[in-house]
Amino acid sequence: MNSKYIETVVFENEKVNECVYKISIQGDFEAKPGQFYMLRAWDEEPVLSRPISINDIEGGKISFLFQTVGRGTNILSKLRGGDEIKIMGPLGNGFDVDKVKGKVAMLSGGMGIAPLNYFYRSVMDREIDFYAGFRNTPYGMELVNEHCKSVTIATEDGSVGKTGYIIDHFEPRDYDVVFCCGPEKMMAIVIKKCEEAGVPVYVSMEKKMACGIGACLVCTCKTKDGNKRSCTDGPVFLGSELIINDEC
Amino acid sequence: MNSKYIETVVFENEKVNECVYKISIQGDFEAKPGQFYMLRAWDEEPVLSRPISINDIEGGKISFLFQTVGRGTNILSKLRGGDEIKIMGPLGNGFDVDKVKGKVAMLSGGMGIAPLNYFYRSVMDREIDFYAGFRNTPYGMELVNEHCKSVTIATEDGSVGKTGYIIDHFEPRDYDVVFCCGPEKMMAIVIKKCEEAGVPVYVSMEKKMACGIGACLVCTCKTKDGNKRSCTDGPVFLGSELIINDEC
Amino acid sequence: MMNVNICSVELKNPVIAASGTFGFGQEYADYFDVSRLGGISSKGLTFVPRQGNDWERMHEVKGGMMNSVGLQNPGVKEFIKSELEGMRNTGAAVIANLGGSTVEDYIKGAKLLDNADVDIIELNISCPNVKEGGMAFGIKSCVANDVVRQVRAAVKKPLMVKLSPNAQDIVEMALACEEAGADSISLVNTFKGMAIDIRTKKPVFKNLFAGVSGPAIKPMALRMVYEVCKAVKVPVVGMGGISSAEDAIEFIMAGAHAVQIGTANFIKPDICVDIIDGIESFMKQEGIKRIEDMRGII
Amino acid sequence: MMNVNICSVELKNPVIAASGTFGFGQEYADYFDVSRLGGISSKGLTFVPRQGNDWERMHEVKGGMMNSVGLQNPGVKEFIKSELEGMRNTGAAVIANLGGSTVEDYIKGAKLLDNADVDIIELNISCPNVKEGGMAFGIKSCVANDVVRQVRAAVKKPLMVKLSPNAQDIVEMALACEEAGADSISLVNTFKGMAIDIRTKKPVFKNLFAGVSGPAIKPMALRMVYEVCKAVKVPVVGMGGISSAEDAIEFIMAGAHAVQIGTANFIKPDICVDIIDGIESFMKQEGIKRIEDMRGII
Ligand SMILES: Cc1cc2nc3c(=O)[nH]c(=O)nc-3n(C[C@H](O)[C@H](O)[C@H](O)COP(=O)(O)OP(=O)(O)OC[C@H]3O[C@@H](n4cnc5c(N)ncnc54)[C@H](O)[C@@H]3O)c2cc1C
Ligand SMILES: Cc1cc2nc3c(=O)[nH]c(=O)nc-3n(C[C@H](O)[C@H](O)[C@H](O)COP(=O)(O)OP(=O)(O)OC[C@H]3O[C@@H](n4cnc5c(N)ncnc54)[C@H](O)[C@@H]3O)c2cc1C
Ligand SMILES: Cc1cc2nc3c(=O)[nH]c(=O)nc-3n(C[C@H](O)[C@H](O)[C@H](O)COP(=O)(O)O)c2cc1C
Ligand SMILES: Cc1cc2nc3c(=O)[nH]c(=O)nc-3n(C[C@H](O)[C@H](O)[C@H](O)COP(=O)(O)O)c2cc1C
Ligand code: FES
Ligand code: FES
Repeated sequence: MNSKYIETVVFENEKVNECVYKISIQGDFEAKPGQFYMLRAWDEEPVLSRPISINDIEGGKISFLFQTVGRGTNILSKLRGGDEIKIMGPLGNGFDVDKVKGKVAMLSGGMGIAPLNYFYRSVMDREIDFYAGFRNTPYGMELVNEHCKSVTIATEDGSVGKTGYIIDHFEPRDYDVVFCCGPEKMMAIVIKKCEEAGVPVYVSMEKKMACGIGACLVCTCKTKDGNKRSCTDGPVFLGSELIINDEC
Repeated sequence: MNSKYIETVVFENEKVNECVYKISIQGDFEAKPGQFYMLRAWDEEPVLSRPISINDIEGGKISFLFQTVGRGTNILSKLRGGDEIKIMGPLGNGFDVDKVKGKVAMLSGGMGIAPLNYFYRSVMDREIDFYAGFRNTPYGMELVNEHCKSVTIATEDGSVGKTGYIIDHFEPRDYDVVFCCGPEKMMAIVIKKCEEAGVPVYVSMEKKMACGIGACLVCTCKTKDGNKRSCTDGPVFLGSELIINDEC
Repeated sequence: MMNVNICSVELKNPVIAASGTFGFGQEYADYFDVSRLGGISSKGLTFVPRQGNDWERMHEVKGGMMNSVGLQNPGVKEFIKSELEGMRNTGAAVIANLGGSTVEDYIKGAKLLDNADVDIIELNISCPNVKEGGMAFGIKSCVANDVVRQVRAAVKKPLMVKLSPNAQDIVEMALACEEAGADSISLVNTFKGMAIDIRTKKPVFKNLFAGVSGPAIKPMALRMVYEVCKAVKVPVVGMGGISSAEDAIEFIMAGAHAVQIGTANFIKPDICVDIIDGIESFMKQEGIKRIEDMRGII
Repeated sequence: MMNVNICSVELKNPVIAASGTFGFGQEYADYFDVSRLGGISSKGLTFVPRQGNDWERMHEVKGGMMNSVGLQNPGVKEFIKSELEGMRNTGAAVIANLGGSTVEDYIKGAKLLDNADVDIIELNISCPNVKEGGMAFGIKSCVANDVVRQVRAAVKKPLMVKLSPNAQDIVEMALACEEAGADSISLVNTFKGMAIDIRTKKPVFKNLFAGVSGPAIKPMALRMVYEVCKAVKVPVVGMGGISSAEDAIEFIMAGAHAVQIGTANFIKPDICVDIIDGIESFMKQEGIKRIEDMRGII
């Protein structure tokens, strides 16, 4: 059996900034943009693995860009080259590259840049307007900055690019399709804006996960078609299908 | 407050053999031989710290010689220089160097060499017969081998020194006092032999511990004077005071 | 050597994937050969389809997790129509886990399952995440006795009754279910727990309480399984925090005929195989010929 | 800002070292300034001195530990003679934890403590590690009601009754103790658990069962504390797996007047100070002025 569960070692763990790290692992990986892996670098505690999006697959390596939040990501941040890591994936539906047609916007908020980087790489040949918001110093923008003709950056403290939230500098009306990944609140606003403008928007949801493969039903999102599993039916959903409220 | 709980870093972790490691930590340590520390190199899991004897204090460093047994010692074995470690001690009564008088025997079984090495260093000027038993290849014997005139080694497989258990090559009658550290079964036999020969023997007990400082009463040994705490009243007990049976 | 017999159903080994953690048996097929399993217990079914609970459904805790899925499921009919064949094709014994809010629902669901190609009906009288029901049956033994008796009368298939660790008296509960006609007892379901988000100053779960599972509950689960095994004559299936072959062997030595593995599937997707292989190699090392030779040995 | 009042005893903060994990208060003095504590609950005392249990007394489990110390203690008289002064000198409120095998023993012990310099008597009706007693009082609420009533009648000091999580119905139990005259309820004691040594094929503990404590039990303990706080009017002291300020705050938000810290003392000897400081800084961040402003806030 060609298992999607791999026990391997870290190639490199790069500290990107105070609380952002980029872990890379060597191997012959193939996946769709927007898919994720369950990462684990511990035996029993914490009990669950951590879902992290594919940040890039390139040059015989897969990389994950992540931010230290709690127990799991703190352990991940301390890994060094050669340390053991277990990864399970690729998981989830991912972004549909065929939908990247016409006038396209990609929108990231904070760590939302992680999956959009790999998505961007997969459709780099097309024309895309990239919008990225950060609290302060941007990160993970190398590829986009180098290749994308239209990049808008906003920082909450105004230290780089425009000041404030990136969504305040974004107008969906100009686009045929929008792809977005960021904090839930941001995505809720983007969905609303796009709905009003009649523009389809695909968002990547971040729900807590246990199995990551559709077996436990803890990661559901409310949709107009009933509860759907973020880990298998998602994490990418068409915004207009989601029922967004404080419960999703 | 000059706390006996120290959060520090590993200086070096040396692999002695397949499953024995020697961790050293820099600092200005002072302790009696036979005392121990509670070691911890993890946050929450496992919940308890691990009692490990002082193997040596020398050259501005304390060292611990330990064997991988389960969850805790496996984590300890993976530490590298610079990794965080928390140590609490020195704890316990330790061996009484003033009792090292006349004809003296020290007896170690397996990992029992750990505390006896530091004990030996503290009384190296006196005449001591050293007996050490191992399953196969001996370890931790550098200091003793270098300085001790009378060293008897036995290995279960006969690969080094005499063949069989070290206790089969030990006769208490010849001594004024005996000090012993090894597996419980070995110590039970040594205590019995010494009793029969009328020779006082001090043994270092290994009981499971939680607090390590006398507060929780999980580590008691049965003695003729009631239950005693190994962590504070011990770990060193006079053999004749212990009530040895399958319950202790 | 590894085979066991529970309510006249032969399992090739005593390791069963637990309800709610293994979907309908297909999801793990990318990770291991699911036919290795002794059995699979389906996601909890109800007669009427359920969307499950809103709001937060999961919260990780030390040594485990809390869930409040609330029996999201397509309903027994849809299960039989769309999921059962796939589950059957795994090659593992098929256990249909059945929840309910009313005795009538239990009976209606059980009757449908009785005519379907399932090996065992596992009556879940213990789900703590459904306000109106399930749990209500799992606390007091007289209530349990009644529902088990009625379902028993309605079906012919082997009936396994799954107990809640929140029962007032687990032994009394097991005896009441046995007396009512259960062919087997499985335990434990999740422990009723709570978590508070101190920043929002609100409970994490909309239902306030949620079910705790995983290694954290093992010592309590093992104790309950032991006590129940001592008390009842029917075969007992033990679970609660099992995450290694050693854990599984403890449950068997406590008297269990088989074990179920729940939360541990999230630790490692093929952990059930590790557990099966681990039990087998332990038996070889110790010269134990059959599972029953170590069952209840302590 | 941090002070709380429990049965008219003023604690400088809501953090109490739990019985059985903190000796008689002196042992930790090498590690931190013990006077920082709101209170200390003594090792469980009995009227007659006890040697405690033989054989294995401790077994580590995931997220916690099991103990079967069995109330080893010098007896109430010797405690008053040799330990009380030292405990008093710590500067923390002195809580004498009292166990017993018979109602008579409870009464005799309580009377001695009533005349001694202790602030609160904590009646432990919940120790799972003494075969003949303690636990017997902690399961059924009618039995508990009786012993609490009799001890209440015999003493004037504030009486805190410590409940077992193994009670058949924790809320009914708390109400029964309150009705019998308890000035305060503390909970939970350890959960009844079991472990088996698969190599020797024997239970790890001579008594078969032992008490589970530590982070693993927190979600269940918090749930019980919440339920009891909702039900009773007397102040509740919550415990069970607390190992951080966040945990402690959850218990306070669930309605507890104070918390006790047990197993976590073994994680880090001065963890109580971290918890006290952590609660204080949380309150500053959130603009909460007094402990009671967040008590039961959810
Ligand atoms: C499909 C998907 C892709 C993701 N991709 C990335 C990424 O590329 N980079 C990145 O930094 N983060 C990503 N996240 C979020 C990341 O999973 C969490 O930050 C991480 O799980 C936090 O774990 P922790 O142990 O550090 O925090 P803790 O708070 O200790 O975690 C406790 C529990 O909550 C869960 N949890 C906490 N925050 C989140 C969250 N935001 N989303 C989902 N579960 C959460 C944890 O997995 C764990 O089960 C992704 C999440 C999902 C669902
Ligand atoms: C005073 C004292 C001094 C010791 N000195 C040394 C030493 O110098 N070198 C060395 O290798 N070992 C020493 N030991 C034994 C060492 O503490 C155990 O090997 C270690 O705790 C095993 O932990 P684990 O997590 O690897 O094993 P696990 O089996 O996972 O441990 C589970 C629990 O049992 C306890 N435990 C397991 N074995 C023992 C044991 N033999 N003694 C006490 N508790 C145990 C652990 O501390 C833990 O609480 C000493 C023990 C004591 C009491
Ligand atoms: C996410 C999740 C969903 C569950 N759903 C069900 C269910 O539908 N029916 C049921 O009987 N038990 C359900 N359970 C309980 C498990 O089957 C099992 O009894 C419990 O988790 C204890 O075992 P464990 O510690 O191995 O997980 C669920 C458990 C989890 C973690
Ligand atoms: C080693 C040990 C000994 C204990 N002894 C007593 C005791 O004598 N009396 C008592 O009321 N509780 C006793 N307890 C229970 C604790 O006070 C506390 O109720 C329980 O451990 C749960 O809290 P925790 O998870 O913070 O440890 C003991 C606990 C431990 C771990
Ligand atoms: S995480 Fe289990 S179904 Fe999505
Ligand atoms: S380990 Fe706590 S008293 Fe010895």
